[in-house]
Amino acid sequence: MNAQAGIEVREISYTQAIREAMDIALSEDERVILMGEDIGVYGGAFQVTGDLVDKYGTDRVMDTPISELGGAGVAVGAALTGLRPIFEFQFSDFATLAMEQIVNQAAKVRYMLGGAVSVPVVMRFPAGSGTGAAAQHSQSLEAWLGHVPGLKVVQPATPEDAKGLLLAALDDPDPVMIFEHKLLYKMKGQVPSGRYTTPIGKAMVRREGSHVTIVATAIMVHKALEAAKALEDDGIKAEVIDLRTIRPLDRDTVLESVRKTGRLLCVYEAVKTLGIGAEVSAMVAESDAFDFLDAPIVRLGGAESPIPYNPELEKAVVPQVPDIIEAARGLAKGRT
Amino acid sequence: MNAQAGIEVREISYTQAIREAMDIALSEDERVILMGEDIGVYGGAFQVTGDLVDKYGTDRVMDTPISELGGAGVAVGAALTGLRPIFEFQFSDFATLAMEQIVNQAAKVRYMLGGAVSVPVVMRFPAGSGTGAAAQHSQSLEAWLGHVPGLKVVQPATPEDAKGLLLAALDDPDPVMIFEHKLLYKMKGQVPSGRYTTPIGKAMVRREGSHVTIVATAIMVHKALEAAKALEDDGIKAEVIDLRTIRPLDRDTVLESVRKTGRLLCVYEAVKTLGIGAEVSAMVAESDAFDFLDAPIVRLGGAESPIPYNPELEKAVVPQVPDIIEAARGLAKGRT
Amino acid sequence: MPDSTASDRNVPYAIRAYAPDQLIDALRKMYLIRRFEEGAEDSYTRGLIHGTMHLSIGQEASAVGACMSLTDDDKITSTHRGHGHCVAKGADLGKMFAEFFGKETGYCRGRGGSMHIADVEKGNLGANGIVAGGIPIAVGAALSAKRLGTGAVTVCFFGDGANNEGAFHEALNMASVWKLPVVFVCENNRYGMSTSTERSTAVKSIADRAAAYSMPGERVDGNDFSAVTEAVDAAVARARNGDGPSLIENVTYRWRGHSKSDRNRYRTKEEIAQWQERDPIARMAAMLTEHGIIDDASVAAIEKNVEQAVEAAITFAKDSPAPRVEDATRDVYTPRAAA
Amino acid sequence: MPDSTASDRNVPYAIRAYAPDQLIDALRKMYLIRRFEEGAEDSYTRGLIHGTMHLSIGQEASAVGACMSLTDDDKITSTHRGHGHCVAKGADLGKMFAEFFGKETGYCRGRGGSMHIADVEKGNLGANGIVAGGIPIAVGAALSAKRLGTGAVTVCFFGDGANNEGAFHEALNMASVWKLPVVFVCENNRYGMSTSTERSTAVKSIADRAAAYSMPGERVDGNDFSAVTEAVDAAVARARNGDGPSLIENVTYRWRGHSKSDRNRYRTKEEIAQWQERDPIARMAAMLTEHGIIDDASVAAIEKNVEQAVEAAITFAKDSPAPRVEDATRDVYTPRAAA
Ligand SMILES: Cc1ncc(C[n+]2csc(CCOP(=O)(O)OP(=O)(O)O)c2C)c(N)n1
Ligand SMILES: Cc1ncc(C[n+]2csc(CCOP(=O)(O)OP(=O)(O)O)c2C)c(N)n1
Ligand SMILES: [Mg+2]
Ligand SMILES: [Mg+2]
Repeated sequence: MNAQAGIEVREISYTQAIREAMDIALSEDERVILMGEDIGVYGGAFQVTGDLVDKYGTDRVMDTPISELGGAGVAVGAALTGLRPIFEFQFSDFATLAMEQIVNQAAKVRYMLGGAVSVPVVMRFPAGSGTGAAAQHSQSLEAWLGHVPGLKVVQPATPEDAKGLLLAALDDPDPVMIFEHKLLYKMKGQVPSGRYTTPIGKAMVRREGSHVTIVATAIMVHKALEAAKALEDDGIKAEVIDLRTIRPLDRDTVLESVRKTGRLLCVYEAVKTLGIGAEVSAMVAESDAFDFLDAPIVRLGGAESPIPYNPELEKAVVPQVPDIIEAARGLAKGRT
Repeated sequence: MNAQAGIEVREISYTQAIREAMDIALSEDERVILMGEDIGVYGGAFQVTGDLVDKYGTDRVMDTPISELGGAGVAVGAALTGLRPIFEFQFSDFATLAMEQIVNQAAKVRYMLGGAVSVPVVMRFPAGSGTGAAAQHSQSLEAWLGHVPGLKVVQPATPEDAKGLLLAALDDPDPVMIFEHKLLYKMKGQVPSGRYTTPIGKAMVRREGSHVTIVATAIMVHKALEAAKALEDDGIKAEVIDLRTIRPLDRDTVLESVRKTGRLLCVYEAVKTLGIGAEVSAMVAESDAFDFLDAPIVRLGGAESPIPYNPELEKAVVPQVPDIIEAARGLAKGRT
Repeated sequence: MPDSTASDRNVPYAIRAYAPDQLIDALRKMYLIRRFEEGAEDSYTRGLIHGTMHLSIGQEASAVGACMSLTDDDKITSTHRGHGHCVAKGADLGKMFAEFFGKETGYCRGRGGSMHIADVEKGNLGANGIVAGGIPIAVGAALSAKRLGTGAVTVCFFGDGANNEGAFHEALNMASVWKLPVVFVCENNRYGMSTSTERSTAVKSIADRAAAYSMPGERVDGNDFSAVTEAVDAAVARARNGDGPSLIENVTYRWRGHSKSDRNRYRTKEEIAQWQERDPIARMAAMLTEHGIIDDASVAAIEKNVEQAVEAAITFAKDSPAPRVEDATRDVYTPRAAA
Repeated sequence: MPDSTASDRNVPYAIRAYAPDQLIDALRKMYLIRRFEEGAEDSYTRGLIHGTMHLSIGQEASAVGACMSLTDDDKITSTHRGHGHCVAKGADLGKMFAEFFGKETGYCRGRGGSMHIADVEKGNLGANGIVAGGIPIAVGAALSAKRLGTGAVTVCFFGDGANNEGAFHEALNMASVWKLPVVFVCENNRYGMSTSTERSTAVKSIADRAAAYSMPGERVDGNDFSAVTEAVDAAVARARNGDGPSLIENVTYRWRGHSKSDRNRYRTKEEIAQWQERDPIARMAAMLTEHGIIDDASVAAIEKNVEQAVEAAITFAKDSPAPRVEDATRDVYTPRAAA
């Protein structure tokens, strides 16, 4: 964190933290606009924009028609020509409609034009399961964007990072994609007032430990921390790393930890196959930290199925605290 | 391969093999239709459908308007209600426009409806770089679909498999996505006449070896085979596995090989980060084959950049034969 | 099928076109939808339902009217606000509630919930969680009907908000180019979530967009059962006759919020009250009474019967077993006989 | 800017609206486009150009006419068939050829090639490899102009095929709802690749689709420079005046195949020949001659000058250095001053 003097730290929610970041950006920079479906008087499907429209008006907090491809494209075109749009997808699942503009245009225009332009657009994606919204409103698709050069992709796990990464994204000249887990929106945490930025591309060790490294993203960071606490009763000291950015990956933080613990567990909600844990695992397995590995690299990811509606089934298809405890125990066997 | 009696084996191109598969399907099953942009009188952007429209008419070989989302959705709706559409994307890059229908609908409808329906749709995606078509016409996006439960995803590397996998896809009750590398279209190979299927979900050992396992996909299979030949001069025996299907992965074939060689090199053209090699690596690193690994798992994937237009640059951003040789040599050091 | 002998100008189309028992059944279905959704709302409040739901109370004439001339072989595609369409197409209320409650006996075995209810046997290809997601699928179903010569027609429901999605444009264009048997029914309830058509849609009447696809477009009072039926029946006949698609815009209103999280800040209480005065069910009941098809006592009997049906459905759903957690990943792929 | 004293009905709009040197420059640009593309074609045949290319020969009046009233602050978005737009907006031919040849001196430093040529300084935001990909981007540029109060107008070029993409629909709708300063110029050359508008587009005139977005729509002879200019100038003035978007359909024809892989099996030689008789350049030259703006000798001089310019551009491009392979992954992200 890179904060100003005279700050005050308060407990506010993840939602409030994001809104505060947008409020600061809107007040400081006339070029910043918000775009998205029902972000005005409705306040956003998850009440993230809240009352900002009352303060900044409908010219700067723009409700778009239900047109994700066109809307994202308008944001890209606006970013190319002087504005700094923050585009909200109502659910990250609807990014499926806008991949063209995100991937073929926003991510590539700078490169295709030999560096003649930048595309300073920020997109926000409420992601993940746990709200009973079933298969088309619960996906975790960040790995898709993590596969795309030209984009930066972050997954803030705390209110502090949600604010700091959004302000960092706005400072960034390139397109930044922010995945916000819906179950975090109501989570509270300590957040400094005023402007500060959380660096894009830096993971954070949320808990130190020496027996096993747990690399987690988004809501899984909290589940991993809970698991780590429980593991302590078994004498297992888990180090928990909050990846925070999935593109570009913070290799150093992960590798340093693995060199120390010799055991790696990756925990993420997205479908296990080709989710971010695959990349973290492969990155470690091809690094010099490989020689420090004392056990196979374990991944806990989402099940190979769409997200079901029934709440018990819904819980069953994503990693839960007991799963993490069990996996970490298995890994740390003989280590303590 | 699971072929009929009375077959004849001829040398035909990858393109001809695909066309032959479609011809067989169209002639055997009235429910089969082809859909896509310019697949009729034009014969397809890569001349894959060729003259099929002359034989089957425009009702069964349907030119669609330039409407990828709608077109894919029509194919999904048709598959749900009795037809067996084969939908051609003109370039796999345009799948970015249709992810909604592929991912939210085709992949999930069966699950969301508790098993009440199946979606027997086949989609074909000409993929990859090497044609000087620059960043928006050269992507390798198969990993995205490999991340999506409900889909099956194949990447045939030979004319024989191109035909066999397409016929298998048509026999399959679920949506099958076929990625065809553009540079393979003109490649010739031995192909049996008549109907046969190549199993979805089975990799193939293209060359046996004991020092290092090279797992490759699509055009990289041929580069890996070329590299393997060259490596033999150094006394390095490389085993080359053609993955063929990326969802579901054939774990057994890969693990068996790694248990034997103790060294793994993954070669793929897609962007390295979160490409299929990440999954193969992670799958091995979490398996019991981990204990057999004598060296880090190396991945050679595409550069972290869009595909450039300039032909020298274009070659530089995807793995080439010398890169594979070098990587395999590094891996096999001390092994021979 | 219009009865030509009774084609008195003063007699509404529906009265002329349908037999009394059909009309009474339609009224009953409208009540069923209303009570079903009230029951769902109540169950939600009691915590029996997980997730969210989108109620169509106030829009019953559109759902029931549009399905009047359809057979079980005809298809519909529906939306997130799809309970009405589902009931109109003949669904079983018990299976619907069971789905809401996430039970194994539900239409989707508890995997889909409110946003994915389908009833394939009755020709309902499903609600859809993606706005406009069902529109290309409907066109695909119409393509199947045409190629396979089944004679079936597809009615594609969607909202005013959906008409600004690219999928709407692409699908209507293809349906017209290929002359497919599909009827596009836009339920214009004035808002896509909080955004009014004035603020989202650059055309006064959505039906006017039909001209961009050279298909007939008609805007009707979507709370007038007879008007809906008249327009949709003609479009269905046209489709069945091989003359291609049509677009019908049913102007209607949802009485409830968009979903359970709506604070109703984008519209006034007065506006809601005005529309409640145009209650499609009361109007239908009045029309049938006026034309001597039914009397007040029978209306009361229907209401009572419907209430019992809803109660029985809720009981069935409550008593049904939940899916087994071990089966969470079943039905991702279709099982196949061993090769 | 129309000169009202000369508003004789028999004098074409362009002659009334523009000074002789502007008209002569326009004619020169049309020749430049033609010779540029012939030069590109020739270079392709000689193996100097990698990949594919899409030639706009036959469509020069549309490109040049549509840019007549634009300044360097105004923006355009272009398409895969974008060389003409690029030249019309004032690009340097040497940098264009250098891009074709994949050189470091090219507009995209050899990274983009024909399908991505842009000239940001002159307001050309770029060709686009994705059909209709530029349409929402143009609307975004118009949004910037409106919010930032720059007074700039964006002209958005696209083909007839693009008008069936969802992006077209979504973008035009938003442009109209928000009254943005953008002019949509559809270059209807009758085919999207091999598919004729009759087989792909469910409306006779694409301009008629403007009604679906409550914006003016006009179909003009796209090979008539003056007709194009008259329609687009009015639309640009309207946009600049804050009155919102318009859709202009320039009916034209591409003489060459869709791209280098086209076997021309979907249209007849006769059709091509007929259109070649309506050569927009010959018609422009004739118009200027007829109105005494230019004589045959000057036309010949322009042609000669253009040929020399194209040759010089090719030479510049050939002699330019290739990018360094080590730089292949540069410019993916924007460099930033160390924190
Ligand atoms: C592609 C997509 N975008 C946004 C949403 C979120 N959403 C669900 S319903 C809805 C409003 C739809 O409005 P309309 O089509 O008019 O239907 P109504 O709800 O009024 O029946 C929105 C924005 C969605 N489900 N899918
Ligand atoms: C989204 C997308 N779909 C398909 C293509 C392949 N493609 C390139 S140009 C073209 C035809 C475009 O037709 P039109 O818009 O009429 O432009 P024209 O080529 O006639 O100038 C097609 C199908 C593409 N580049 N992008
Ligand atoms: Mg609505
Ligand atoms: Mg065209």
